[in-house]
Amino acid sequence: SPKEDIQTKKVLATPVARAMAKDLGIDINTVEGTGPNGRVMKEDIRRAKEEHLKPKVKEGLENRERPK
Amino acid sequence: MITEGTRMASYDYEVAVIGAGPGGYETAIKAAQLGKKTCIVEEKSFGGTCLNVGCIPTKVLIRTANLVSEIRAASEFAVDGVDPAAVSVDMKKLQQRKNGIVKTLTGGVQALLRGNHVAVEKGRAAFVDAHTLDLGDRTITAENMIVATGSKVFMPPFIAIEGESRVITSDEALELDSLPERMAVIGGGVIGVEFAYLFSKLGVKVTVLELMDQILPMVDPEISAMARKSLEKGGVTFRLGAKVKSIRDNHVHFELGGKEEETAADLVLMAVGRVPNTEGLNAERIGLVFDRKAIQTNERLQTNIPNIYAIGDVNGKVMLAHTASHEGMTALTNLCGGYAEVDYDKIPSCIYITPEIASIGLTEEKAKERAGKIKVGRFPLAANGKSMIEGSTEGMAKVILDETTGEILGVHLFGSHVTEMIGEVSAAMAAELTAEEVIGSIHPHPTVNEAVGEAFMAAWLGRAINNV
Amino acid sequence: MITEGTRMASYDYEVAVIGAGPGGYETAIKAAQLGKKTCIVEEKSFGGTCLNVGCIPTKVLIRTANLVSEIRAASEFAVDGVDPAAVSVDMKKLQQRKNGIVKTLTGGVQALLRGNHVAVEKGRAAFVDAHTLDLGDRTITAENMIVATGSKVFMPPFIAIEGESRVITSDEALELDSLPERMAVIGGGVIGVEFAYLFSKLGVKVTVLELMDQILPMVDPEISAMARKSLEKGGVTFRLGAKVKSIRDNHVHFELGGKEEETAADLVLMAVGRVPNTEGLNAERIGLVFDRKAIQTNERLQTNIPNIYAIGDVNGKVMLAHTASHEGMTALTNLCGGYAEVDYDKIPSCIYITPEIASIGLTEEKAKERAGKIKVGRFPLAANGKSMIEGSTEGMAKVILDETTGEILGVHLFGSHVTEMIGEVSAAMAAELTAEEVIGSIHPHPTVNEAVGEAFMAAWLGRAINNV
Ligand SMILES: Cc1cc2nc3c(=O)[nH]c(=O)nc-3n(C[C@H](O)[C@H](O)[C@H](O)COP(=O)(O)OP(=O)(O)OC[C@H]3O[C@@H](n4cnc5c(N)ncnc54)[C@H](O)[C@@H]3O)c2cc1C
Ligand SMILES: Cc1cc2nc3c(=O)[nH]c(=O)nc-3n(C[C@H](O)[C@H](O)[C@H](O)COP(=O)(O)OP(=O)(O)OC[C@H]3O[C@@H](n4cnc5c(N)ncnc54)[C@H](O)[C@@H]3O)c2cc1C
Repeated sequence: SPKEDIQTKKVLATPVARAMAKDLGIDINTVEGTGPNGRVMKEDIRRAKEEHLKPKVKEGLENRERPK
Repeated sequence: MITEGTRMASYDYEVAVIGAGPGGYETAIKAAQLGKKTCIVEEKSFGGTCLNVGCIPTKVLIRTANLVSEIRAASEFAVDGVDPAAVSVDMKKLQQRKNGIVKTLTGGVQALLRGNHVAVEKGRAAFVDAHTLDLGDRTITAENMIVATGSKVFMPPFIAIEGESRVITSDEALELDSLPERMAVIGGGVIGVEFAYLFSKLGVKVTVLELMDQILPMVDPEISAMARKSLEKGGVTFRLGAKVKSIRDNHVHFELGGKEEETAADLVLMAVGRVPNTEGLNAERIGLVFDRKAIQTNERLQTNIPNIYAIGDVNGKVMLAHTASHEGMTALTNLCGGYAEVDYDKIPSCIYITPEIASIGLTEEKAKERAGKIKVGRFPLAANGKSMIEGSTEGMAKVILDETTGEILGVHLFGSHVTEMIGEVSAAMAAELTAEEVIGSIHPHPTVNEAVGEAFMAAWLGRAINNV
Repeated sequence: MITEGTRMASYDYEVAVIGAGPGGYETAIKAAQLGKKTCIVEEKSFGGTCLNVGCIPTKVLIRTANLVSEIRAASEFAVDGVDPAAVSVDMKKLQQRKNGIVKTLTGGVQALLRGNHVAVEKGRAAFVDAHTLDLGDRTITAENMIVATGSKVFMPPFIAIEGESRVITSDEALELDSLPERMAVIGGGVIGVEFAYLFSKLGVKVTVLELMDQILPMVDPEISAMARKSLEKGGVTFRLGAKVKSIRDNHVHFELGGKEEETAADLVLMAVGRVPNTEGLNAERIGLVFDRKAIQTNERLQTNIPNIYAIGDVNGKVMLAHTASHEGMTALTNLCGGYAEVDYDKIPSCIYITPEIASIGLTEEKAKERAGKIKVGRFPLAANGKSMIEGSTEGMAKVILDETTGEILGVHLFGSHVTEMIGEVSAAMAAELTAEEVIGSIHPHPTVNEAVGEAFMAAWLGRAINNV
């Protein structure tokens, strides 16, 4: 699954996402990216943080793929 | 079950775009490039406000105004043989130049539509239902609709116009082939300020009346104050906090600080704003939800009727040509089954006075509200070699960052060429680069653009290199 | 064991920078900002080649040449009252303007050094050993050395200068306070071409003699050919493939296609290149390894002697002011225990003719060699609204991408303002953005910068929006 790929490869992420993940203490490797080529974006970190706080809510992440 | 194929076949088009302004025509072209059977409906001129009575014609006139200033300053640059007092503008010829460029560009739009196999449906569109448009003599149907009907000048009903006054809008201001002596501009937004700059450079005595205590509200107040001072030096009078009551017999009457005042003007330019244009569109009747005069959409540009999108000025969000096109691309992504949103904090905004203003993201105050802790850096153009060379050391680059992550929250530029430079910041913000990446990249020498790099250093590292 | 403290204490400085050109002075300031006890040694003028006889003075003269062109074209923009034939340049006054700006900037450099607590050591430095410099009347010691001694004009020994000929270099060309009738420029690189442009605009009949069959070798040939044609239209004569043999009695003698030819010239500008300057530095004697005339370094800017770095023109890599500064920052990172390399494919390069040229990364041919499969996109400025408004529709944006990943391999721009626009591409390349991100970001309207976005679309998606 894409999730496993993400965890084994060096994660693609924007610099802002990386800086935020570091600041919030989130392991960026566990965050699913919705940017181009699966890049982890700021919004993904923000959502991961919310999910972290409210672990049950996970609304339709997989539909957030960006088309070509 | 209805298959995609059969559903499709029942409509004339997969995508119908209503309005051929920069939002509509670019979106229609893109839709066709993406393989959608597309039509565009336009009742008047191709290119919409932007090409006919907006971005393009204003900048043609401003181009000449800038040249006049440059010529008048020639001796500062060791150029002889120019008599500054003799320099003047042939307004009729300028109108010809403007009309020529507009004609070339609007002709170009039609050629582009044809070249991309977009069906052009001339006429005024009115909704019959969510899939059907009445064009007067015929109807057309489409699976998806993109409303891009733009905006029109707002004429405030609370300002009484009486007696013998000549009151015009930007539309007429662009057509002037002779100049008044004194002009009043009501409204200190982008359009008002650009015209104030233009006409003052052409020799008109201009007074700008603005209700708020600041001109150019989308720009960081520090920069807009600099711009105001610069325009004042150029001869424009600003009356801030002025509440215009009436225009009567070539005088504008207003209230300022509790007192009644007036200013004489042979010509009054009404530039208090624009309103979304849905005239005759029948949009309410098919149930489209409005937000005041604007067709309401979500960040995906979808209206409350799922197959109808609204982009550009008509949705009332950010009234800029490139916003309209960008919203169109976003709408298409969503319409094609993808997911995209517009981030309205990442839209550059340019003001074509001299020096130019280019701005993106939040003002310092808004950034503080939003992010809590911020870092701010400034670099004055007086410390920039290229600005010195150009004789344009007024202005600065101001950068606002998130203190923790270095995320770029806002950049505000005032100087030569800055409208051509803000693309760097726009790309950096779109790709979520931080200050580190911008600082690590190379700004060539000698450029005004170096000031952007320096302002990022000033913000992020606390110190620029070329400024103590 | 020697602790950091004691080792430190045995030197006068932690960092000694030799040469106060743009490489040296910016690096010294940054070193001091990083908390290093820093000195800078300069034997002549602060600001080096760049401020005194390079980037800055050339662009001051070009600023005036551009203004002259603009003024002469005034009637195209509906400006009356200018007699194109009467317009001329007061060369003495222009020299004064140039000298004034140079003085302000070089004074500024000294103030910046002081303000950042960099110790200024006037004098010519010669290495005694890896930690010691002889300054003539005294010696100083430093833990780390950064050599930034720049370059000087190359006078080719194979060109014989005989009889009554006036042969000058760029140094003297910048001092001219009267103009020759006919000028020959030997060398069609950036410096030669900028001077050819400058003097032809000032009314001199200029002939450029270039050995290769292309001018401006760092620029994509498609763009440099456009630039050549544009200069030819402006009156410059190019003789490509010309092997200059001698300069004799106001004639330049050269061989072209097997034939001997000559061209008359009252003044000959020698612009065949520059060589690294290590005169009197005693660099060989302490064992520094050279690559021809350049001090050899690795990508971290370290010489073969680990505490000595060499940045800027003296290492012979890319002779540009911003390269020198960027190499300085890189050297400092390494010197402070970090790791940094310069990626020489991501350095923008600007040429200040009109229209301007700005270029970064690989030419199409080199990109094909390097990446195998590439995608190329072009957008002509004739299709760009702002260029039309400015009356500058010559030129284009050319984008070269990796076909598989969309990595940006090269971007070459020819048009108005492009030197201020290449910063976007520079930041994008430094941050390893792909075409997708550049296309997804917003370029404001109306700008020449929009053409960059369009060229990216043309390359990556196969089609631009505003060009069929
Ligand atoms: C003086 C001035 C200067 C400006 N300068 C700039 C600038 O420098 N930069 C910038 O970004 N923006 C500028 N703008 C704003 C810019 O022009 C608008 O944001 C832009 O034109 C909006 O594009 P649009 O496609 O939404 O609508 P519009 O350009 O307004 O186009 C709408 C089109 O829809 C057509 N239409 C409307 N209703 C119907 C219907 N029912 N059926 C068929 N056709 C219909 C209209 O005829 C029109 O052609 C300026 C505006 C003005 C007035
Ligand atoms: C005509 C011309 C136009 C140019 N235009 C541009 C342009 O537009 N953009 C651009 O990027 N580049 C341009 N360049 C190139 C640019 O000037 C150089 O790349 C840049 O100056 C190199 O900087 P540097 O710090 O390596 O050396 P330099 O600027 O050459 O400075 C070296 C300094 O070291 C001093 N020095 C040398 N030896 C010693 C010693 N032993 N002891 C003490 N001091 C010493 C010298 O006096 C000098 O001040 C131009 C060059 C020329 C000639």
